[in-house]
Amino acid sequence: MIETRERALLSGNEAIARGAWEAGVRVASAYPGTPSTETLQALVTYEDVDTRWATNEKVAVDVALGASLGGARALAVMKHVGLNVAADTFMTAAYTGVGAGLVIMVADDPGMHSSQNEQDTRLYARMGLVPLLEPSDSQEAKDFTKLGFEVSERFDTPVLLRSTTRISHNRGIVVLEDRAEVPVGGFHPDPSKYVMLPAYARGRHPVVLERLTRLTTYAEELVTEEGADTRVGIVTAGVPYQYVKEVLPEARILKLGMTFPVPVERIRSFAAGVERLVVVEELEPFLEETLKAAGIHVEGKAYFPRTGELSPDLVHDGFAALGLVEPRSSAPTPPPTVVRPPLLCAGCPHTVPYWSLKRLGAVVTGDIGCYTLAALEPLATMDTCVSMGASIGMATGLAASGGADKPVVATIGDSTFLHGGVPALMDAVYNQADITVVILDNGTVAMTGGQEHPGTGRTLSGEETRAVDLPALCRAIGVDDLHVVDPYDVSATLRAIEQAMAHRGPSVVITYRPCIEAPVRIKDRPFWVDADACTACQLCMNLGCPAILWTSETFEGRRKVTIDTEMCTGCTLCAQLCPPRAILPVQEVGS
Amino acid sequence: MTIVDIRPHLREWAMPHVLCAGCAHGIVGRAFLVATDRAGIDPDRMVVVAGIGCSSRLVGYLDFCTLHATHGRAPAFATGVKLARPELTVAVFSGDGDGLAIGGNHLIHAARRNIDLTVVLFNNEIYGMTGGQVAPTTQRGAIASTTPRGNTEPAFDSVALMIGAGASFVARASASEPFTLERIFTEALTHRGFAFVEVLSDCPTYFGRYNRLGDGPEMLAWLTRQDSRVAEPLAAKRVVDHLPIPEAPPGLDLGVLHREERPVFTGRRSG
Amino acid sequence: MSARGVVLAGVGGQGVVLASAVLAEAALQSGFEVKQSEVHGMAQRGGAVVSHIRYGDTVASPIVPLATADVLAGFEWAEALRWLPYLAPGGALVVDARRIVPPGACRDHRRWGVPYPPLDPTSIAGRTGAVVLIDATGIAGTLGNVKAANSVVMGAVSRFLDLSDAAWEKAIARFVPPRTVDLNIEAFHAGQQAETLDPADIPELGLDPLPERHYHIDVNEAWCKDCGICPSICPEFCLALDDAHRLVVVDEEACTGCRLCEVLCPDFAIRIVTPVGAQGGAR
Amino acid sequence: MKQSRLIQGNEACALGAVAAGCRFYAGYPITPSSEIAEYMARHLPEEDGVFVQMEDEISSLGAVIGASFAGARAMTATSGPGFSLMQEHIGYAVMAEAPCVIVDVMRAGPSTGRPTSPSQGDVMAARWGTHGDHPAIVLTPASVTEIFELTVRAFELAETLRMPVIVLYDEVLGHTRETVELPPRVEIAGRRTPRVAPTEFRPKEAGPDGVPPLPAFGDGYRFHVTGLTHDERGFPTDEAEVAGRLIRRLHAKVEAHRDDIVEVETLLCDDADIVIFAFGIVARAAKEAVMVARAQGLRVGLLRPRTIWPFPDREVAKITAGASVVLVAEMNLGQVVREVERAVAGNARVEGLFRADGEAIDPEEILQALAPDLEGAAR
Amino acid sequence: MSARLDLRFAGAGGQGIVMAGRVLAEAALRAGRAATHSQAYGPASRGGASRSDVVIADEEVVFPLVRRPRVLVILTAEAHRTYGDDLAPGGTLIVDTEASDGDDGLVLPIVETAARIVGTELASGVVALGALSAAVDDTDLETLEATIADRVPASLRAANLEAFAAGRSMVR
Repeated sequence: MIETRERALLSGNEAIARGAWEAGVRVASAYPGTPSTETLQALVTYEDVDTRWATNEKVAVDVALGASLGGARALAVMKHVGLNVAADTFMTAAYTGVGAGLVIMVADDPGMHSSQNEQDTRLYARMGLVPLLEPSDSQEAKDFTKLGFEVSERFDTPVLLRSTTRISHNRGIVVLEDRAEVPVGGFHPDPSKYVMLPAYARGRHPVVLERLTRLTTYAEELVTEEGADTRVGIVTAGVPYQYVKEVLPEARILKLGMTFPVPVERIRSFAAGVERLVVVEELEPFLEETLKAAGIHVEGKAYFPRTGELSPDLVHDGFAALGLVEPRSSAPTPPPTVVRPPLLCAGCPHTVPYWSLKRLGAVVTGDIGCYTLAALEPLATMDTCVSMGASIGMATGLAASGGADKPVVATIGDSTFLHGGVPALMDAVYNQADITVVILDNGTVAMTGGQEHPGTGRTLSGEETRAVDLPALCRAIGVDDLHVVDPYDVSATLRAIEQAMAHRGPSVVITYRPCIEAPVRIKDRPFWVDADACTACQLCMNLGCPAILWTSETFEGRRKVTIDTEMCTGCTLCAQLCPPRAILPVQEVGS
Repeated sequence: MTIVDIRPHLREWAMPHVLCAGCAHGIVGRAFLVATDRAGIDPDRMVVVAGIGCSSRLVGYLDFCTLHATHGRAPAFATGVKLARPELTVAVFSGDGDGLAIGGNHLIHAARRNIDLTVVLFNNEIYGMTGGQVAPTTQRGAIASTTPRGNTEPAFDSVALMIGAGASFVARASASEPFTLERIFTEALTHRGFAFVEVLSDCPTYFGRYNRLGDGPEMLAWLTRQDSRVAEPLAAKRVVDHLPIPEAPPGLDLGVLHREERPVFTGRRSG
Repeated sequence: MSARGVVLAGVGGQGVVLASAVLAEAALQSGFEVKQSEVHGMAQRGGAVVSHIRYGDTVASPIVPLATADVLAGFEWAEALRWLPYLAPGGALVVDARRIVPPGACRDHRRWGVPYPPLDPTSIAGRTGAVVLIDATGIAGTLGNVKAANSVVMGAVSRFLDLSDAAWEKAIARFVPPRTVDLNIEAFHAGQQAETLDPADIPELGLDPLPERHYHIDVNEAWCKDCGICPSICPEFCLALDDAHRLVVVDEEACTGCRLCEVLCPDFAIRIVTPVGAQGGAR
Repeated sequence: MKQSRLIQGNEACALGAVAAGCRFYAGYPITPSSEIAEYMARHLPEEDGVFVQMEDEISSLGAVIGASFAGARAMTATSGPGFSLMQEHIGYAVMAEAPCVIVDVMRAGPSTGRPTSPSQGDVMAARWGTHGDHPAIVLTPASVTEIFELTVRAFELAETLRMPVIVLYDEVLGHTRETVELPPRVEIAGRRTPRVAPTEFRPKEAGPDGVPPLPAFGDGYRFHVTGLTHDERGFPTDEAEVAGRLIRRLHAKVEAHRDDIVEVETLLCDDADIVIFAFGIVARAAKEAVMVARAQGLRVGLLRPRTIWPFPDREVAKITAGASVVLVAEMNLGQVVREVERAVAGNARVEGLFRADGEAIDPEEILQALAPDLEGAAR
Repeated sequence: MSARLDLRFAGAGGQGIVMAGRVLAEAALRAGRAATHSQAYGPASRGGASRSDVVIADEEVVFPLVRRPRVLVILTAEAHRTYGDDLAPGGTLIVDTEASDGDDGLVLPIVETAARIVGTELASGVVALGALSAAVDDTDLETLEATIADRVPASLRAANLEAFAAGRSMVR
């Protein structure tokens, strides 16, 4: 029984890492992305796994596929939109099949807690004809990971392991087991399988389809059935299963472990044993449509939202609408409270570049990272944010359109630039786009919590490595107008960006300051506000610094500010802006 | 604090003034006018003496008795005015070259005498009126029309100079902090004795252009950047890393840096 | 035992995630099934952070269903209000009297203001059982580190949960930084003992909206040299340079009368005029 | 009541200044003028005036100009090297129309030269030392008494014409003590103040005499003073027409008052065949020479300008009309002689007696210089 | 043209010759005559040879400088070398004993007498004045004495008058 084994509270991501390790994984590659990031960070703490950050998700899948062909069990990890980047390799990896087991873990983000869309990875499974496993809690996250490697090898296919935010970031109890030692099988060249020339590829497609048939049958083995109440049968998977159990503990439930291929016939027989068949699934009506296409009468999205994350309450509401439960007592309305949008951190080095752009006036294409928050008040400077690296190409297009009435500036973080921005910058130089690219180099992948990347000089395991020299890279690409500035230097940043914007043709400004959170937390001598000197102009408030707070004191009918010295990192930005010089280093108290 | 409308203190018929767009000298002049008002000075009894240079041209627009004197000699003219008519409030506007190069002698001796003057020294690190030549306050390495390869001489620290010379009120402020300027000018004008206020100002036309420091807005921010309260924390947090960050200039201490009560020279027995 | 639900709510940086990990661990140590759920990423950047913990003999949903939480722990007043619907009727509200006002709140500016709710427990009367309003931040500060306020809150939370002190202490020791274990355990016990404050003793923030005032930005175009300083400094972006690089007043309504443009105009060209009869000193 | 005293030339200068109402002195020590400063330092405070020893001669005249605009009658005194330094501010005082008196006690130059020896080498520096086209008024006393008188006169001219006036004498006169009779007080005309209200006041608008009224700083007229070329409002201008108008007026106001400004003294010139032209200490030697010559029955006269600038050219022409020889004796290598030649315009032969070794020309030398011509001068 | 008397005191700084010249000129003034006084300035007055010249005339001194003094008082050897040849033909020479070079004039212990009576060489000029007043008809004894009395500090008045008398008595 479980008492005899070690138990631990693990998040879904930690459990997946544990599962991969127990499965004897040898190579793991990932690009950080919420909510998937912690998986590799957990995995690197285990021995005997070559765990590495990739430049981007496609590279991660390339690396994992290569490792797999070399006979080592391999894992690639990414968030849902990362699979878009990796899709090229992913789609064809379905044809090549694998050497040793290859699991691609993809974390979806229903509700978009930290994402730009809420695409449903199950649709990729169907398009790629690749099996997809879907755990419903931490224990299953570990178990399904291990299962994924077995399925991969057994069916010679990559396997998608789909998590969601609520799995990845939910801690649950997991029973820990030992690592299975799986020897490296070695690379066995097989051009007809691994070289996807059209002639060879044509030969692989039927193999894939045949494999799918076998997988469909196999998927039936991965269902669990419970409950005795036959008035309704519920088909579900993943975290919605937990909500169903919460609301209807006694209901008859068919929980799928593999949601692609869908074990349609198993469901058909399940449907036969219940009065009504209901599918509870997050996001797309994936199972529902598959079942309907198979002629099975099923209800689903008519009662459960297609957008956002499900919850026990929404599931309850759906069941209530279906007449299965009493409606909830009218949901209590929250008392009015303050809106609290996220902000760039106190001392964030991204602040001034955006502050400058707002001052200078520009059409700003943004990118994916902390700095996307610059789209919100008070910086409110970003005009677009679409996908990793899109800022530069979009800027090029915007400039080419002739429709921008102000200079076009792309802003992109260091990691995002290396992830997807470099080809676009090459394009901008190649086509001599009249744009300015501001590379916000904070020396880390900050948004996801401070990971290393090829520009930081360190690997995931903390070893020193060659760092990409961004200025040299830009020069090599052909950027002639290149500025490197300290974004804590307001004037230098302002004028570098202005000068770059004034340059005709492509120009690059690299702003460099380490993130205040990583690799080390920066907490220098804080500043304070001399209330007697403060004239309440509130100019500092335009930085959006969370350490700058309002006070009840006023000056000429405006509110003065104060600084939370605990939060203040001593970056000096507000002090640089303050016209009455009311913001001073704390040492000057009383002097 | 009362809001002071400075337009009544301007010779509106002479406006607009001759200074370049974005030159911070006007900000200083405005703060000075506010200070004269706050200090309760009767404009009929206010005399502002100036030397030669951009900053000195400013006095022509101030509706006081204004004496646009010769290059560097404003402290001497002011000494004459003040000694001849002690009930007048006398101030001097001087540039860095005006006050510290050609007029250095007059400045130190006025300070030594502790005559009741307020000297405002506009430091824009360059000779603006003559077209951007190196000044005694130009930082080492800076480009000027006469230091095309960078200035090899060290710059004057006028505050240390003035304290050494005996000024009884010595302050340094920046054109980027107008409210501080108003306060310091008010204190300087009401101080009995020689009051010296160095104001870090800027010259976008020459110094800014030669040294790629931008126009008026950028140079105002650059001025702020010189403040030791900003410069030193920034220098302290400099991290060794893979990207070359331009060396930060050393910071300058700002504020009222010296104040003492000393006998005031009046040239009279009753002094 | 049916699953117990606790919702912890605060602001990014307050240690909500850490506190929820401690609670989950304490429940684990006590032999319960535990699920604890939080959201990472962008939301943590000074935004609202919430964590759900459920434990019991069996736990299905990792999310606490609405109106079922046994305890709602607010690390800050406004966040406590935000998640109040999760509290079961009769559930306990533990809340630090600390108020973290986001910059967007109480902004004088016309475009960015959402008021911060008054700290008034009577405004939620009847929606909770016990209300434990404590000065967790103050207590932690007295102990030497305000960051331990989360442990103080958890100490107060522990009064309403059936977990042993030993389990709590073990959990704290596991998650907090090693140097701060003793401090956090001390803070935890201080939280258990913390007195409920009388709201009347908590000073008002004084952040109610100020009276609206309107200003005229008087630009003397003959004097202005379009240097660009005022547009670069105006906190409200009332001024701008147009395509011809001429200064224009683009949003006089937004002017707060701070006069930065006036005092930083090198050309004496700008004057902020308060219309006669308006508050704040006409001229 | 006049009282005979034995006083030094420099002291007489100071006494004249105080008597003329000078209440501000700024200077820098330099031989052979320093006694003026010393005397002023002792006595100005007694008159509620101000003495200040400045850091150099430049600032000395700067302070004097400042004091002048503050309403004080103000002066400075110096010698050659200091006079060179003052040239900047002499020009300023001309341009800004600052009433002030500058005393130059000439010593042997150029440069540091012989500080304790006399010369008359600054006569052109007093006229043209400062740059630009400017008028000049320079007075040349020849005795201790006249130092007093012309210092007083200098103040009157400076105040009424709003310009710097230079008193030019040499080391010998400065240091010689002579028996003088000085009036206890003198009354002089002062500067004219505006009659219009401050709002109507245009600081550089002159009436027919070309001299604008001048209020003192602090008297309710807020006006601008500049050394830049300016308009009638006193404000800098780049308009050629306005600039020309200003410069011409600065000259014209002196020209308009020329006959009042220019003073010459003659001794026995009416019938003179030889007229000696000399000023300052040389005129004293010349006078003795004339007396010696006349005692021998020779028709020799002396023409002595008390005003050297504007140059008394009309007076020279008229007085020398009957002479055949004009001997110009000066303690330099020939500065005024050319002015005399210009004035005489070929109607007489102009000879020069020059000495530039730091020694005063004495009567013997003059008589020797005259010797070749004395025959013709015999009755 | 009035008759004029040119006199010169030649000596070193610190011997009181400038004062002697001024006293002499002032005394002439008191006596209703005209006088001028001039002196050597600069380095010469601070050691080396110095001079103090007086011209006395009945009505007006036209040329105020002394070229060939009719009376020459020499107090130092250095002054002797510098000014010894200036004496006008037939003039009166008064030389201090120590400075004498075998001169024809009056050789008197002027400096020694000053030091003895007043205690300082500064009074040498006063002693010389005494000698001069006795040797030259042209000077007015009473005004000279009165002028000395006015010129010197009260505390030294008696001693100076005694020195003056000693100078006179040397010549008589």
